[in-house]
Amino acid sequence: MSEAARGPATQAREWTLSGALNQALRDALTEDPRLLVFGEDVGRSGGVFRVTDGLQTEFGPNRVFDTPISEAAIAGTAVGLAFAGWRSVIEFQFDAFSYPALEQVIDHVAKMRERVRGRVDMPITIRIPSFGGIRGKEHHGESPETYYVHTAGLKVVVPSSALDGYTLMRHAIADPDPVVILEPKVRYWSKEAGELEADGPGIGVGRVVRDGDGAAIVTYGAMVATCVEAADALTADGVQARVVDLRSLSPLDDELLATSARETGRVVVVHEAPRTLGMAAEIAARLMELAFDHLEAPVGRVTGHDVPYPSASLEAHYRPSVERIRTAVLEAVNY
Amino acid sequence: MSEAARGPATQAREWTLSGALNQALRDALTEDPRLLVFGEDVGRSGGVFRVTDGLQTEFGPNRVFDTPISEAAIAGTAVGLAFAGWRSVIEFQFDAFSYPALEQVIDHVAKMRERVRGRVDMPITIRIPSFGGIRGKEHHGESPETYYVHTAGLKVVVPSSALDGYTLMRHAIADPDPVVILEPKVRYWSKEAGELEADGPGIGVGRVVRDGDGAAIVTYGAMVATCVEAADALTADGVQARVVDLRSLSPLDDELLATSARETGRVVVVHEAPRTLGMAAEIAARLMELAFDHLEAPVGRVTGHDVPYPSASLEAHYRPSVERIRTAVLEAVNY
Amino acid sequence: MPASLASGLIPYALGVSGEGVDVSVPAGPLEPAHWAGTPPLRLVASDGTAVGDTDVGLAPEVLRDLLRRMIVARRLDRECIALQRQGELTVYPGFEGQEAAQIGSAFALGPDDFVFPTFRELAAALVRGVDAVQYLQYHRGTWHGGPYDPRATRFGPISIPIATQIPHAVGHALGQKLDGLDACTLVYFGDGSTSEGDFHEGANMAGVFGVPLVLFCQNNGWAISVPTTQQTAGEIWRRAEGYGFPGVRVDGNDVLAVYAATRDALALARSGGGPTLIEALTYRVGAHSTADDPGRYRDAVEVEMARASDPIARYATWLLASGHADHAFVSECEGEAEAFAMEVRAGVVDTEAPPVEWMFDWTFAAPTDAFQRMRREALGE
Amino acid sequence: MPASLASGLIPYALGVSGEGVDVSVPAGPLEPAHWAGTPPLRLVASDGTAVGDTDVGLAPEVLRDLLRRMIVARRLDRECIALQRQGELTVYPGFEGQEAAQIGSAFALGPDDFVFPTFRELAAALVRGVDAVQYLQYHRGTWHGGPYDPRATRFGPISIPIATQIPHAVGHALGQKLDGLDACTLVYFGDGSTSEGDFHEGANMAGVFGVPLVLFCQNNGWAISVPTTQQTAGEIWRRAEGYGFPGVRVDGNDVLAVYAATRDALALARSGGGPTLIEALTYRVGAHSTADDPGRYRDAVEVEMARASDPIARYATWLLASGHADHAFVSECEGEAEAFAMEVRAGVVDTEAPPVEWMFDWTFAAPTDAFQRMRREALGE
Ligand SMILES: Cc1ncc(C[n+]2csc(CCOP(=O)(O)OP(=O)(O)O)c2C)c(N)n1
Ligand SMILES: Cc1ncc(C[n+]2csc(CCOP(=O)(O)OP(=O)(O)O)c2C)c(N)n1
Ligand SMILES: [Mg+2]
Ligand SMILES: [Mg+2]
Repeated sequence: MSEAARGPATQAREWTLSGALNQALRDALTEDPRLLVFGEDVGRSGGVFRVTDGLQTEFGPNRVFDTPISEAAIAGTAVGLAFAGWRSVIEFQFDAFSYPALEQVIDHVAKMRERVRGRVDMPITIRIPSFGGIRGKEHHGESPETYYVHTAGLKVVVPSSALDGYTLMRHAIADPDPVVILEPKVRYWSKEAGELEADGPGIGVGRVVRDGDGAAIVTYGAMVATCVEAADALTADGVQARVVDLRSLSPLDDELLATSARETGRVVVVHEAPRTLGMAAEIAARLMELAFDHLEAPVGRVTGHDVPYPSASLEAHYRPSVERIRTAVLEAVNY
Repeated sequence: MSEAARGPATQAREWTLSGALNQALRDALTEDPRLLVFGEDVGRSGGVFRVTDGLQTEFGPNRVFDTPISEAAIAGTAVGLAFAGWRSVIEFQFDAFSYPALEQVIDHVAKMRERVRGRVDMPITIRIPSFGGIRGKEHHGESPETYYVHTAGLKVVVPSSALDGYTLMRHAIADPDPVVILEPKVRYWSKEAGELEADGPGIGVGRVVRDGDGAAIVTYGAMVATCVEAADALTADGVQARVVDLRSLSPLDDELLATSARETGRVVVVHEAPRTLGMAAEIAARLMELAFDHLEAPVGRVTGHDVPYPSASLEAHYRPSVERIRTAVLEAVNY
Repeated sequence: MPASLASGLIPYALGVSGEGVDVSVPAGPLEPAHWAGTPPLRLVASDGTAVGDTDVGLAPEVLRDLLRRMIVARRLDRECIALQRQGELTVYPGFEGQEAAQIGSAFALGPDDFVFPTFRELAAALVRGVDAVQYLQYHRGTWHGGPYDPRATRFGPISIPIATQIPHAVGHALGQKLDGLDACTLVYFGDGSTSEGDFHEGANMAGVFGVPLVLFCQNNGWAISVPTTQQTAGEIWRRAEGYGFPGVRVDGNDVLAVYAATRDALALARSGGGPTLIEALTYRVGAHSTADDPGRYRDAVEVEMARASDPIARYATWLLASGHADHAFVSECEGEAEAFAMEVRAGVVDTEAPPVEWMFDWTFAAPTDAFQRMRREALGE
Repeated sequence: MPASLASGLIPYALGVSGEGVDVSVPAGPLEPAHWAGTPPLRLVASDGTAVGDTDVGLAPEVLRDLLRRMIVARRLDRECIALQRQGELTVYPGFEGQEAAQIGSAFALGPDDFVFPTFRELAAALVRGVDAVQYLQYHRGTWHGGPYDPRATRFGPISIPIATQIPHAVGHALGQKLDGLDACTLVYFGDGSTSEGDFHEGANMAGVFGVPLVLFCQNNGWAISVPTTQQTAGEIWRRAEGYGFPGVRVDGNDVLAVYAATRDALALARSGGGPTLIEALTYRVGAHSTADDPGRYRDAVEVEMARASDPIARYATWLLASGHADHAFVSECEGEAEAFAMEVRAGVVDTEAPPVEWMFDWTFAAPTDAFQRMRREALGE
């Protein structure tokens, strides 16, 4: 029995991120008979991370099915299905395995609606288990967000917790436009108790997960928990740091960013992706535009390095650590 | 007779960008017998933009050759050739037609040397006629630089003029690492008189193409000429604007950026790529890090919009214009 | 392509021209024998004589209509080239020589069937009822993809990145199958397109899902400057076998053969028999596009031969000989073609640039507040 | 895959197990007849009896060496799974059942030939002389790709993104051809890999350039949870025809047949005959990797049948019957395998994490000043 089948969606209970995403797919498949779920190993086996567990049995092999190992064709098929009036959730098995589909995603998923002047919507949700920290093989720990966020015509979201995973997945599927959802694989088994909400905060809306006015740490995905830890540690330094979970990378929540900068004057952005043209660059540039006169220190960037994501033995030195975050916040505070 | 064949490389004469790049390839092919040039239509026809004109005749079809329409395999073949000790210059015919090769470029061209701990270098030059302004068909006017600059393991250069095209191409080919060279197609036929220099300023070094201390306009490629025009126009507003031609997008010339910010206090970055996570984001973030206390105004961004690159009839409204640049500089100056 | 690497291959598309290769150029038309490999299905020879069962089940007025459409399409194609020369269109990719391949195949489609084209299927678009002026707004630089309604015309937007429309067609056909419709999808692509990964992934997936799809390849001998013999060492129709569905090679300049092959493939698809790959051997008589100069890479003799195997002349000869049409009908068609070309020209020339706001109006069905802010700022509102 | 979409296909890899499909499970070993389509080349049957000309030109000591290598490889594979369970390796992809396919093919290579592997070719790596401990540092998470020297071992780095190593092999073979070398390239990939665009683009380009390449597909019935019948509706070896070069289907659990087929393909390549595609029918007896639970998607009976068709038992039976080896030799091999496994274990367990600086040391051959600054900053220097 699949984890999610244990209780109705609305009942408060403990959810893993994987289970909550599974429940989101199940609820969406139930509500919309024209929704399909497909990709590599999502059908019979239920997905490498069990996110599609039990769905093929429940909704049948016409609604939830495996494909050949053909990422470009998976994305392209979703585009064609949209022309035929079907809504799709597709999976790329790991971050780097979304790259073979980049041409289809950039050229078509993102641009088709504009090309046909809105005659055909592209209600396609692209699921990508992403980011590092699982002691993975090469190409299993990458942070692909820049490729997607820079591509006009896409929306990009990243849940950091189980309950929010449910909410963001429901929004992504309901959205008439293509939405890339980057699922932090290192958090798949992290638990959170509470009620699943399909109409919680939507795409484009960030949230404050820890309040504070000494500095703002802006982040997303798996790094949210790490940043909360860093914020906790910073109390020992006398700094009350706010932690902002962006949730949505495209579009960004400019109001929340601006407010945080204005109220704290010191902002540090944290992500695993390489620094150059990572999300922190965009956020720093925006904060200059939105809150230049309020910034008391340069926007700090605690990020992966500008080298290929390393093997398991070195990944702890690549991903931002509590210590690196703490140091950066203190630098900003003491600037 | 090909244009370049008209005179020896070192003799001062007038060069188009296309001709200078052609001469760079010719000189490199002459100097290094293990250099190959291949791609779609680069052989017999000499390239859509004549950049490889005459090379197959001169160096034979084993050194300069056409491939099937298989961008991923073109990039992958270059990787394999590197294992066999060959150096390659490959062409993707237009910006967007580099996307089908992104998996090979991100996963292998950029990472292979690190993977094999330096036992095999990847001396691969990736030529991509890029950017808009030619009233092109869809997918013929894109600015792909973010995809490459964000990818650790690549170097990325953009010439803005014929002579510098020669220099940068020679550096790119001579480099033992993979270098992406984005050729501004709208400037292919722009002329410049002077001597071709193989060992002019290298990768990582920018240059000031117009001096001034009222503001710094930072740009690259086709936009350099537009920015110089804007700087000229700004004299009427009493502003002496410096124009920085980055030349190298990865790595960036941090010293030049920092100096320009320190000396002018007001920086505007100009590019055709969509704004979000375009080069201006990275430059703004860096300038905060490098020269926070010298910035008198937020770093301005004059860029393409966050929508798909439009058709010919609208591209003038998409690409930064002299007027938009002028306005942004004045905003920075009057901040 | 390195001669030394191409050992065993005829170095040019049709084995006709070619440096370093001593080919005695046969006089007369381009014949199937000039293509390497398997002879294609052919009903009418280059000289217009029947060489197979020409009774493909079409009534005389429909047979006439085929000719009419070919004549009209060619005239429009030539007008487009003129329009480009006059600066009224941006780069234009002509289809002269490929009228039979496009019209014969599109003609076999039912009203509910759906087409995914490349950038060279104006003739097929006309058969589907796409408005020519709207279609040409793409080439005028007014709107990417062409502003016609793909849902209403059942003709997808113009697709530029080679072979990427093939997976779209697979998805569409899968949708038709899931809906239990009696409708099929047909996707056009060229010889060069068969070298792309997207061709392969799409074709293979179509086979696995058994979708109602016709993969229609116009092998026109060239992909810009690269001849088919340097695009692949195999025969394109034979790829089908590796995907587990039928492949057919047809003379693409024989409109009846093209029609028959497409009709059969559609019938198979409709009956649940899955995809078919059709390779239609035709010839790109003109340049790749108005920006291209084929003099740099191919011998004019090839083109002369292709002209001598012209699909329109061939079919007209057969039609006249068969008694289904007379010379007056041909003149009538030419008159209609002329009038149509002028009408389209007027429409094209009249087309104005869209308002700037349109750059932002269709990116998203549900634009976010952030997007709307960006839009306002960009428009200086 | 939707049953309704898979019409005409046997729903499981071998047509053996499968929900909703009434298959009477044949007792006994997995036989070629269980695979859909063309029977493979086979010299030794599952029970070890000769069914073809087993004289493949190998001396008795070499024939014995084949068995020895298979026994050693299997033992090491099992040790690796144990090492993973004990936390000494990260996820490990076993190759049990595929020893003949890997060792038979690698054995046919000459010293100057070059191999591009996937992530499952440890047995082939051992044949090429790759140091097992160095190889396993990849799976220990010490270094991506494996820290062995690909130039010295003539064995490329472990490649993860499916099928991407195929174009590398094409390029390498092209380099060999341009250098006029008497050497070939062999590239390994799985059944699932044949669905990727990179397989197709690489294979087609190999055909066009006529390079000395062997495309060696280990069709082990499964790509993680997807059986080969849902990966393609065709037969993999038949793809070759569409690329204009030979395709061969061989029993991948018959080491002599694999050796002979690979040897012939290499000879063809060496003589300028271009590429060959070999499809070796084998079976992934274990899980996709230590992270996978095949109980979720395949019937245990299939695995039992595959075990009854085991490549090592089969070859040992034949070798003993042929008189080229005796039971003592087999015991000797088992002893050697045990000792080797222990030695490798010790080496693996001893491997330490590399110093942090190494993260920056090989990204560029010519690191720029900017890169060096970044490095110093990152290392807190
Ligand atoms: C992915 C991609 N690569 C390259 C191009 C440039 N290009 C445009 S048309 C063309 C040749 C296409 O040949 P073919 O498929 O035979 O069609 P034809 O032009 O003959 O109709 C090429 C290479 C492109 N449009 N897309
Ligand atoms: C581009 C890409 N997509 C997906 C994956 C995830 N993946 C790893 S192994 C595998 C199955 C490979 O099947 P096959 O080629 O048959 O090789 P086998 O595992 O059977 O040896 C998949 C889908 C990947 N590594 N690369
Ligand atoms: Mg063609
Ligand atoms: Mg397999």
